[in-house]
Amino acid sequence: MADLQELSDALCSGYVDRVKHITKELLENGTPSGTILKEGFIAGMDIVGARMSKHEMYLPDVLQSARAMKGAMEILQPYLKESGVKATGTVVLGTVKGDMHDIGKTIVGIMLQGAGMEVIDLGVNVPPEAFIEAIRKHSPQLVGFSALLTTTMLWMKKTIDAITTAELRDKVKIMIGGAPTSQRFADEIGADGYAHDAGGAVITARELIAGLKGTEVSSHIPKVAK
Amino acid sequence: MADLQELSDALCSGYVDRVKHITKELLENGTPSGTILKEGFIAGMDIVGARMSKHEMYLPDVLQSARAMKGAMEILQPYLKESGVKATGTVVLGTVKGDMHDIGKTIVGIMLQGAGMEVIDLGVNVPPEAFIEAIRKHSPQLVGFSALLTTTMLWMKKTIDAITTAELRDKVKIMIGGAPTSQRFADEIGADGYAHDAGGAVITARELIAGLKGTEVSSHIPKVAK
Amino acid sequence: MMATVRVQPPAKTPGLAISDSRQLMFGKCPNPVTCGFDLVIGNGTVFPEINFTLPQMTIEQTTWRNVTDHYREIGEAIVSTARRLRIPGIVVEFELLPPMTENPAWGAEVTRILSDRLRRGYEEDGLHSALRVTPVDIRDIVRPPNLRSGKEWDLMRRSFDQCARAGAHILSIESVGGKEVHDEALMYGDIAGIVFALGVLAPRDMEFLWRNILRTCREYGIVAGGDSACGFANTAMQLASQSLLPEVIAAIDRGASAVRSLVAVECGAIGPSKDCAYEGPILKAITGIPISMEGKSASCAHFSPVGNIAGAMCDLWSNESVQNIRLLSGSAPEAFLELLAYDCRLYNNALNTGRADVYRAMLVESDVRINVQALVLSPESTVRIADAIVSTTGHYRKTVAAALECCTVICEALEAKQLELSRSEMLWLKRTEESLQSLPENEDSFIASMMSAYGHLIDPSSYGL
Amino acid sequence: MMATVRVQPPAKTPGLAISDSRQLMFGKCPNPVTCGFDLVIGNGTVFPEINFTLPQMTIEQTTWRNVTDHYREIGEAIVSTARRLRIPGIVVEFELLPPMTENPAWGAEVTRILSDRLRRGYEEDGLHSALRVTPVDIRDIVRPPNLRSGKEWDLMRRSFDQCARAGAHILSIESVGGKEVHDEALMYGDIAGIVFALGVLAPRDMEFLWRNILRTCREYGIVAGGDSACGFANTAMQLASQSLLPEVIAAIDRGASAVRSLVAVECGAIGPSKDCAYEGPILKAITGIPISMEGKSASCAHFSPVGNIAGAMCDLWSNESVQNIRLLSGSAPEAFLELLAYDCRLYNNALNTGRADVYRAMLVESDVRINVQALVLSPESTVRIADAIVSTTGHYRKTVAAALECCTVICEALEAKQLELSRSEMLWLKRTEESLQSLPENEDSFIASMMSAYGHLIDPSSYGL
Ligand code: B12
Ligand code: B12
Repeated sequence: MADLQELSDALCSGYVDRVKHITKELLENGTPSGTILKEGFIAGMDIVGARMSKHEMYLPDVLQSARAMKGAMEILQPYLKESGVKATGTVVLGTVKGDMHDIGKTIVGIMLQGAGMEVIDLGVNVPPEAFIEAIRKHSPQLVGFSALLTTTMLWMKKTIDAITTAELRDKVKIMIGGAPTSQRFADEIGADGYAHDAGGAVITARELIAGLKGTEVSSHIPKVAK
Repeated sequence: MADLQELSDALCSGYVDRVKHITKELLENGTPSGTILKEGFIAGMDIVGARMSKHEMYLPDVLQSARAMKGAMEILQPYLKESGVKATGTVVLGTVKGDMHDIGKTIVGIMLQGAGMEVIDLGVNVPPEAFIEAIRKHSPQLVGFSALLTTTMLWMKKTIDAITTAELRDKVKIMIGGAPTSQRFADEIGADGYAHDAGGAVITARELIAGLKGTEVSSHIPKVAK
Repeated sequence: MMATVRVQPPAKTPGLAISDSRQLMFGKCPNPVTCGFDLVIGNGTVFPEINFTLPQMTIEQTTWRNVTDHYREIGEAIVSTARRLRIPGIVVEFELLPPMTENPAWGAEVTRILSDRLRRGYEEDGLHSALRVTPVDIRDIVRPPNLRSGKEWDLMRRSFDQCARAGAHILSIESVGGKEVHDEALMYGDIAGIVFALGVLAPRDMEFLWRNILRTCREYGIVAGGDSACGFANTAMQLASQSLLPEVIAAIDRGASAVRSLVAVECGAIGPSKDCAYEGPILKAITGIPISMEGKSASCAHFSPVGNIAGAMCDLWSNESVQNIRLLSGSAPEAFLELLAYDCRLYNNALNTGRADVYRAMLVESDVRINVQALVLSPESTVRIADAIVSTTGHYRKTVAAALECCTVICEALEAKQLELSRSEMLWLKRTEESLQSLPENEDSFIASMMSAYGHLIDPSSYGL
Repeated sequence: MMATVRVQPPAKTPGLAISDSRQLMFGKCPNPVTCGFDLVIGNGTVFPEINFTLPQMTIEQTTWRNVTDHYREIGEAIVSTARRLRIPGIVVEFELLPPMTENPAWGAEVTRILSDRLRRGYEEDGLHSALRVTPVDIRDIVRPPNLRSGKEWDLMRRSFDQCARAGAHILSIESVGGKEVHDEALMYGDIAGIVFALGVLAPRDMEFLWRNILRTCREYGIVAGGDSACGFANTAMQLASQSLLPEVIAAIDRGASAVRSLVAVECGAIGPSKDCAYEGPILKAITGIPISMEGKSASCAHFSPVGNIAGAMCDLWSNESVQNIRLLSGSAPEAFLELLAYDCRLYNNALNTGRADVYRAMLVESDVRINVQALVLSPESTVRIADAIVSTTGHYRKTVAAALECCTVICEALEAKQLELSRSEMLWLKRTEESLQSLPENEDSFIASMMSAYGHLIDPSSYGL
């Protein structure tokens, strides 16, 4: 009878069908859906994230694992809902106004999904109002901005100001990224976090969400020297 | 009988003795000391400044002319005092705290003297208090800061703030320069003017002093495209 | 003085304009271009191409005065640096930022500022120069992108038109037709999806887009420079540099992306091609047009594994882009123009003293064994990929042929111990080659299979499908 | 791992270590230096020397945390760039800023951060490296400067000592003895005053200063690298670039300034000399030590007319300095290290394939006819000036001899139509040569006449006068 370790291994190798098969088996034997999620899926994706950060795993393989997880999540979702297990967090993500660079942001979104978060990707050229609307609609713990132009970076600041004016600032944590940005820029504009790449994005997202919920962060991804 | 034109020509060529000789002659023939200063010395130095800005005259030749003017000023000074003609302006100049680059600042000081201004050079590594003390003592129209290090530039800002706290800000115009500075930086820190080189320093100094006295600027130096 | 355009039409031979890799030399090409203020590109002298952008600020009505100040300042700095270093000739590239295409008059105003400053530089200092203007392809603001109609497409045409009227001498663009599929395929390392984007979708959009650009260029008597696969092969290069993709994929993507960039020339573009189009050498080999390249000189814009070899066949040497911020010496554009000027003195000394072959060999050897992306950029690889492209018909088959030739070139280098690849890179090379070999000969059946996987991402009418 | 120092003592021959200008070649010198983490300098490979400084911020107790963050970030960026570009070896220069010498513990703390990061780079990536630390000469904070005693001198010694203890492998300084006269003489274009500063005052201070530095180096078993005439010849170069001084004065000042920089070697310094010491080649010709040079690669710090020729004889290739600010690619130090790394690949390819002579000729020819400061920097001029220096005795006469040789070299180039100078430059050349020729042979009478003109600017006891 397959166990959680085999589930996580199958996930790391991206075997979509095998992952679905083991998930069903575990459910049938009464393994709680929350445990399958945490110690099967998320544990597996943490290993994938760690390998990616140590450049031992390319994006296509990472996405294959993410696809496998997504497929099995469709099976697990109803059980999770039933037992009231919520996703580790909800993230609203988007490339700010005037900027259409998107592949970096998309990769970050996929990795956050892999870490068990629900990701709402607003796409590119996203004005402040659209972020505010999404916050009201999905009440995420985390909002992520991406920008690749020196002339659109400051739209991150304008969007933060708009969120503050809309009295939503203390409801969410804000994380930024994209080539021209930096930790210093994040501090300057009053964002809560910055990450250099997708691997870092998962670590920072976890810390910020945990910070919000005041819970300790448990993750197997070694802190990569930023 | 030599006239003002010959005086200014002799000054441009840096003939120290000839300049002294003509100055004495003009005084003996009753030419007002103020006219000799303005249409002889300053007019001559303006031509020197213009040639320097158009790279037609090197610093040594410029300083030779400045030396000639300084020599003759010793003759003219008592007459000027008597007829109440004040120097076109008084400038306090210095390289800010922590910075010991001085040759650029020294050259600017010499050129301002050549433009008929009284220059008090405080030297290098000048803390805010020293600038304030000099302002109280000499009540200059203009204060000039120089800096060549990115880590001393902000002492220009701190010094301006100290001058404001000492309630002297509206008494003086402030001009800055030095390799890492720029017009943008001047605007950022609330300085009144910036100049890229010594020639520009004379033009800006004149404008600022005139602005303070509300008089039109009369100078023969063509505005060099900054 | 009206910009004079003396154009030798690209060689119409079915084969290659340059079939001997030893002739693929910096500073020289079969079809030199004369444009702007009497600048002759590709006729024995390598000129710098200086490219610059705004620092951290927004572009709005309230900041527009400040924006134009930056470009005036940059224009001044370029002409005074050219005078100080006695630079004989220069191409100045103005890459528009999105708001400047969305408001065509804004882009035109900056074009006028730069063009007028260069005219004065020519009249007062005898500085030969040309202004390249690169509007932004804003058509993919909506997903799936609407490429052949709509507000964005209309603004883009007006941007080209008004910049041409405002004094541009060369028009270029980094077009994004097919990117919506290429991004997805790239992330999954799916070479079939990559070929669908580069060989089927992109060429169709390029043809539509560049016919329009040529109309504008003919109307104003200015030069149609060329396109850049920046949204495709440079994205792959960036992903590889972040170790998100194997380098072999970036190398194969580079070779394959030449076919879509070639379409601009087929429509009448005569070069100089765009600086970030590292597929330039392949275009030069096939059509003989002059090309702009960038390498170590573009370390201000992005890092790359082809710092020296990228210059081995360039007619213009560029810094890709740098913000107008202050360094200790002066502005960053001034500092990088000095760098480009000294690099060009070496190219031109080599050309004038019979040392070009030696210097080109140094540029190639310095990178070629260290990185697979450098390997496909060598003069020898360039001619082989170019030959593979002209030896078949149809953009789809040409793209597959180019990609396969890249695989062959890499495999031969591995066997000859002239290159080393990690185990996972070797695995990806093998997997990719096999997928390419299994692609259908017939384009229609290929399109059918690709539409099922990627059809949901595109608007078929945007590609005439 | 204690820094191993294997030292070949400088050749003690009365003549030149390198008398044939063709031997004055980049990457090779008679007395290579091994230091730091097993880095061998001047023994067949040219390495990059990366130099960096802080962005616009003050250095105070309140900002110190932020300061050290910058240097940690820079250390990380250097090692990761070296890994990405497979740079075999590297010298990292930490130029202290004034507050870091005024508070020796601060300079030492940054030295420790950088040295430890390089140790890890050596242990984990096999990156050979050495850390050059350059405290600030703060003795001229008081005028006239008190060079041999007082608070500043004491802080400087402690700064050298604590940086050595904190992991520096090479010590250097841009000393200012004699600058108080040189600045004045330079502004008046008075070659006699310049000779008094460079030939009488500076050598005396250099001897006092470098004996102390050697004591520290021996105590900690680290390398005494060398001094730089930055406060003299670079000031002249800057004034010439601002057209405030004729270029011939800057060229003559450069040659003459080699004598005071030579004193460091006479006291036991073994190189690599400082990057902004453009008089390095003359030191290399006389003593055979390895030298660090900078040219186009230093366009971030100051512009120069010797962008290529400055590299013709270098053992280390440097970027002088750049702030830790962000460009589009990454930080400016990362961007300039990539530039240096690719330049070094060309030097080393040329050395390994027998093309060194050709490449050096390209570097020299590209600048030598365009600018008089480049002329005096050519290998041929270098050997002639070096020879003039060793052919006479006493720093005063050596300085005059070097300056006169520069005049002769320039005059010959003019006659041979290999150089053009403006009318006013020719006038200054003639006037300067005549003044040099009329200087007294006897040093004491020269000092007497100079003391009347410049004596008020100096503290005689600071020079043992
Ligand atoms: C490929 C590319 C394009 C492609 C688009 C790529 C894409 N699919 O998004 C195309 C061709 C469309 C393009 C267009 C343009 N570009 Co462009 N482009 C690039 C290039 C070369 C690489 C960007 C890329 O794809 N990187 C790969 C991805 C994976 O990396 P990434 O985006 O950095 O994302 C990673 C991290 O940043 C981080 N991250 C990203 N987002 C987020 C968000 C969060 C919350 C977190 C935590 C982390 C995070 O994680 C990601 C994965 O590791 C950059 C160069 C550079 N230095 O970045 C120029 C660059 C950004 N572009 C530039 C320019 C000027 C333009 C154009 C204006 C040019 C023109 N006139 O056509 C247009 C403007 C388009 C627009 N309207 O925005 C300039 C910007 C200059 C400036 N002023 O800032 C750059 C720097 C290149 C240059 N010329 O110097 N570009
Ligand atoms: C020569 C030089 C020195 C000489 C001093 C020269 C002198 N006599 O003042 C010496 C060797 C002493 C020196 C020391 C150092 N220096 Co220094 N130095 C230079 C250099 C190469 C040229 C400066 C110069 O003399 N220019 C010639 C004069 C005429 O030009 P200027 O000063 O710019 O002045 C003109 C204009 O700026 C303007 N202007 C100047 N002041 C003012 C004021 C007003 C009001 C106005 C209107 C106009 C104006 O008009 C002037 C005439 O045209 C610069 C490089 C550069 N890019 O500037 C580095 C430079 C400034 N130094 C630098 C450094 C790091 C140092 C040291 C810390 C190095 C070290 N560790 O020893 C020390 C610090 C000394 C100190 N305590 O301040 C860095 C600064 C880096 C940074 N973080 O900002 C630079 C940029 C060089 C580099 N390494 O990149 N330096």
